[in-house]
Amino acid sequence: MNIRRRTRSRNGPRRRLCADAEEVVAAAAELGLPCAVKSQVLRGGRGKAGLVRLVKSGDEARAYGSELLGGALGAAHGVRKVLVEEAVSIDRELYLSITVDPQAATALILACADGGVEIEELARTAPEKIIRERVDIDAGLMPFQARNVAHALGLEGKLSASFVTLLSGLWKTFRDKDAELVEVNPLFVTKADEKGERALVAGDGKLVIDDNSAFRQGGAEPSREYFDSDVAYEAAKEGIPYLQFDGDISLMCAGAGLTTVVYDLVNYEGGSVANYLEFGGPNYKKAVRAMALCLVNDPKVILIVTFGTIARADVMADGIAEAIAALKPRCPIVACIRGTGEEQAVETLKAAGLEPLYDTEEAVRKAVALAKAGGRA
Amino acid sequence: MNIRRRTRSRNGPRRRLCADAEEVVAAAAELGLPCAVKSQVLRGGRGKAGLVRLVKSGDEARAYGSELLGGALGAAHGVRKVLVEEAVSIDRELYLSITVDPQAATALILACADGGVEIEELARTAPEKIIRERVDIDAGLMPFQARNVAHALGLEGKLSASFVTLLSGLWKTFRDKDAELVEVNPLFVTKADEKGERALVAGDGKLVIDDNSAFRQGGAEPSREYFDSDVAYEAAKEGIPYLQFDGDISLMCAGAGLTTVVYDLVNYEGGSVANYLEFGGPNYKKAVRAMALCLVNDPKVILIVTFGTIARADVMADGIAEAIAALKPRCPIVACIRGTGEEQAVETLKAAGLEPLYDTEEAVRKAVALAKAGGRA
Amino acid sequence: MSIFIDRSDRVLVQGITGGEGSFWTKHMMDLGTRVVAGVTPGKEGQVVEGAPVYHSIRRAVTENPANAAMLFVPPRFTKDAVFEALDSGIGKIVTIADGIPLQDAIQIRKAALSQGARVVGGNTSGVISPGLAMMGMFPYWIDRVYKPGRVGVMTRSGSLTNEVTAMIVRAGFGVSSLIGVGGDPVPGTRFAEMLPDYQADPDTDAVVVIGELGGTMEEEVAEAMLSGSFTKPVVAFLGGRTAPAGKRMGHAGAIVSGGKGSVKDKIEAFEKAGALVADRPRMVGELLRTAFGRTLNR
Amino acid sequence: MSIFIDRSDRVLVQGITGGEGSFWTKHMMDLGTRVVAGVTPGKEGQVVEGAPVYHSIRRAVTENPANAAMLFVPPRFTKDAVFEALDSGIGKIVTIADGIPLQDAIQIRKAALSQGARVVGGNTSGVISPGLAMMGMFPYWIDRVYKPGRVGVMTRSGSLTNEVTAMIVRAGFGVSSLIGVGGDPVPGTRFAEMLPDYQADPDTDAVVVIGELGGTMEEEVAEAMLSGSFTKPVVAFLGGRTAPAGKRMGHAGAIVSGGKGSVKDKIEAFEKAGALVADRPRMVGELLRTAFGRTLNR
Repeated sequence: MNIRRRTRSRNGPRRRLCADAEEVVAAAAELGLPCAVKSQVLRGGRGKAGLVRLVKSGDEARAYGSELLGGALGAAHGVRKVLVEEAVSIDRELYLSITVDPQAATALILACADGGVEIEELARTAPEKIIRERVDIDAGLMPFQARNVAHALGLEGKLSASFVTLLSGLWKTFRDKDAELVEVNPLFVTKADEKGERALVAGDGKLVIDDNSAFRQGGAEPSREYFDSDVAYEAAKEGIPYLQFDGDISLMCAGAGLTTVVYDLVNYEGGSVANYLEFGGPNYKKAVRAMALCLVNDPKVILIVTFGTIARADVMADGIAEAIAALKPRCPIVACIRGTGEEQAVETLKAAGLEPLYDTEEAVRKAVALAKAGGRA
Repeated sequence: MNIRRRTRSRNGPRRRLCADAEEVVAAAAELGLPCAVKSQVLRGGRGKAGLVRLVKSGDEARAYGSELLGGALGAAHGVRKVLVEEAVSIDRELYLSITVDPQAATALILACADGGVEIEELARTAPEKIIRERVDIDAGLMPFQARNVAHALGLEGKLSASFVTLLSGLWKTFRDKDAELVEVNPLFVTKADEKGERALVAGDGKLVIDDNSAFRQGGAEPSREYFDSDVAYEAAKEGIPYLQFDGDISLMCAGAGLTTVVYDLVNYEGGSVANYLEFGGPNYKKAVRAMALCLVNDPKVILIVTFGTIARADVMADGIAEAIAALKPRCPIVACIRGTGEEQAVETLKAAGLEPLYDTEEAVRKAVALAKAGGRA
Repeated sequence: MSIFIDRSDRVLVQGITGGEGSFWTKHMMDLGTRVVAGVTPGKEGQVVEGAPVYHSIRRAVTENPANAAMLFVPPRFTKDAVFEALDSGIGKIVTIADGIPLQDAIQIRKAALSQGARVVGGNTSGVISPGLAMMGMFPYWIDRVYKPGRVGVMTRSGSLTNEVTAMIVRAGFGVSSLIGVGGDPVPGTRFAEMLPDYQADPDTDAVVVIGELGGTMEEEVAEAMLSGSFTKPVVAFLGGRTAPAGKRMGHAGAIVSGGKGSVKDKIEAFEKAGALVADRPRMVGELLRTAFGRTLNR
Repeated sequence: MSIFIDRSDRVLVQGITGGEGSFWTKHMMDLGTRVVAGVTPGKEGQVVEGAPVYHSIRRAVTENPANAAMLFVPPRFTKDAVFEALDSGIGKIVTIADGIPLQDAIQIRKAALSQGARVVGGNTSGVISPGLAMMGMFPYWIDRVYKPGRVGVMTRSGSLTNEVTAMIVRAGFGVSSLIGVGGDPVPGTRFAEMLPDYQADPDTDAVVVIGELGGTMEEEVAEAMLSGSFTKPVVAFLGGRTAPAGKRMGHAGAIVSGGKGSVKDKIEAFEKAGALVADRPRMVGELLRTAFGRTLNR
């Protein structure tokens, strides 16, 4: 599970959360015009999708608010609330994040004087522009390191001091929340005000919390809004890794690496995947639930591939037989179950009416052929 | 400043703070008899001084409470409150503290299965009994280290788990409070109760906070009760290192090492010190205040020795001249002021009626001779 | 010779009294591993598969010197267990734990690096030198999949490794030493850090790298080849070539982040360094034949 | 040759724009020290005593490579300043700050040890090799107190050091190199860690140790003498012999704690190791005469 939360930063502009167009109009009046209207959806690239806009009048606020809250645009992207923010007069946009350097075994600050762009894109197009500062996870962020980043970003004087405060706060969040990523992008530098002062304003933020830390972070139940579909949400609640696609073949495999490779092989063979699903690991007895999550997609074929050690083949086969009996899937099932107890597994699968295979690539080819034939054996 | 606070531990017995004998009787009745009555004074060795006692009846509680709160015993030791604690049935007493290992640059846990004794004494009499566990200050105390100490103390099962919790809490205090020392001594292991359970009970605790951390610990003003005398308290409030003795010669020196050596030399020469006082460091312009703190002791001689670099000799001499003019001390002053600007200093001291010396040992001998002569030059 | 573990290593098992710990301890012993003691706090005095159990490593090693530790310890206690092993000077540590908090993993790797120790895992099946010794969770049906031979294997996966090694064996080869570095974003040991051992091992003629999208471990192997510090033939098999961008598919470590870790980049790096890259598991065996020119000892 | 600092060292001054920083920078330069740049965040572009000022060490060293850093930085910022110097690979650091938090001092020493760097201080006047170079706060009236010569000095004190070195000079000797390790309970560098340098220094014939109650630094010198790793004559002078038990007299580090650090113990250790122990400052000069048998070059 990969929870991304939009942060509210102390450095952020004044803002109001609104649920309908009239609230948007009222907020715009309160915060002053022009102001920014931002859809609250968990996806990147909101600007490009037309989900963020600067509105300049009350009428415009009402019109755009209606489009997003109740209108077609909002409905298409699942917008339920929008944030109205005071517009800031922007001089520059910066990028800033804290993540992990696995090789050096440190935390890593990434920053760039060209903000607003995705860091992935930046790493491809202009890697030399990325400022990197390693931080020892035990000793923590030192003020001099924050100053070094500020200087590299061209921030001086009071802006440098503000940046040190901001980055120190991000560091505390990174450690306290067991984050994988803390990101502020864009980080705005405002134009000088009447007193000649500039300020840093967090334009948007992202916090990715390490799922593995749930036991000490009081890991909340995942919320529906973080998922693309009901079935993905259901799978997450059960701890079953699941991704939904719009193809024909439901994967029901064990082992993260093997499932990924089966996904590749289906694509190589010209097939298409309805869903990625792992029922290995601690979930390997959950075959009934796993198959139910596949059937939601009404696949043409279910493709089962395992080669397990701890996830025993015979136990998996028992589960699959049980699932077939309980769910009576109409589509064909291709099964290739190997590993501990595989002799017994073969007997079980045969008894359940399947023709067990022993070779992954053969199983994939068969599944693709079946899917192309419309899911009839 | 060396603040020692008595801790209230979650592992402590039930307790009530009382200000008069009747409150002691009521608390004893509530907590059950026998119970312990402990004077709240900031000193070690309370047991030996008769300031802690187990009382077995209401009458005994009233009698002992009266002795401490209002009576002669309490008055002699400045007792203003007593703590009444439920008596615990004790099987063993342990020693436990966290301090610093300067050489290894780590924190250091010290523990001993023979508690109740001072660690200094233990280090002399039975160093092999002291359990030591170094803790990296950045990575922090690991549970396995706490378990290692528990095992070495002979604590098993639930007691070991309780000990890990206790020590983890002490570690957090050590770090969060910038402590020089966190100590629980004695740490009681109770006898098994009716269910066969034993518990750890903190008998007494000590927390020494690093003065240098005051800027981030919100360093409170020192409280009068931590000091032996009003003058020591006054000196501490001004940040002037000061110790009061009952001899004849007031030291008014600059430099911690040099002042200590002058103290030694006075003793070698058969003299006695009225007070140790450093007005070097950042206080070197405070000669008037320093001399006033000396005069409180009505010394037979004031002995001034400095050999300063930053603490300039000429500035010191100016201060002393000013102090003499302001305070008009009746006792003789022996001055040996060297270092930066010493030529000018000599002139100033002569103008103030002093005979400046250049040799520390000569100055000490002169001061001792003057003191023996009754403080008349 | 073998990589990481052989019959001379004296292994402690942390978490030996648990179901997983005792089950796999027996397997390890049956496969030749010298397990000298077990550690579970609070269980001192028990005996598991003949191995005495102690409260702590410090007490265990007093009576049973050890140089390796195998952890069957839940993820949340893994950092403590690794640090306990390091504290007693144990230099070879394997942890199978799946779900070690990311920031704990950083601290584990940092501590191991600073002490010159090697921590393998978490989220791995462990390490095995077939026919000699094993630390981890490799079962008895070893012949078809972990037949002894002269091909070294390094992998981020579990089940996929069974799939690929089965193909190595089907192609007529066998495995010298296999190191499962695990599927986490911050593994204790990285592929490239094992290369000097494989380079020096007279019993390894070639190395198969089973990688996947995410991270830069595969690129680091390619760098070692380019720099000339690793000179044996390398066959690479990479999962996630068709994985959708921005989704975490598979292991926690299998995600493109910060613009790094696409399979495309990894293939380019490997090919530039002269490694053979397999598209499918079966191709690994075929490429090994190519690499050896069918001439070397299998 | 000199210990720690000579004219070839390239010194940065952190906190150079402050009153103390600029005042002593001039003294250091006048006494031969090569100050290449200064650092004060926010003050880049200024020039102090001819030295260019930068926002950060990283920016300073880009244009002015340096191997030593002199800190005139308040105690609360000292840890950050030391770590900044270490981060740029600076291996010789002196901090005069009086009042560094104890737990910061532990982190400073730990970081320095792990990087093989040397941090001298805090709570010291610094280091000086009279006639060559100086890092710290030693003034011009040097002739009477810091006359060049062949006696090494290590000290925990400031004013007391002036007192003792004046006696060394009065006895006809001079100072080769003086290291003020400082009066804190956790100094960055301990006496014994400087001994190999004094042992190797052809310009040092004997070492005077100016110690006091508290800690075990003096005992560690005695241990080095007993082990044979330090063989030059040692004269020790110790303050606090008559200090009352349980009171903190003098420096923060000058307290008996955990049963360690009494002057009595230190004298015993020194005498056992063959050092000469002075009761009074004047005796230091006399004992040096004894140690040299009046024969060596003064």
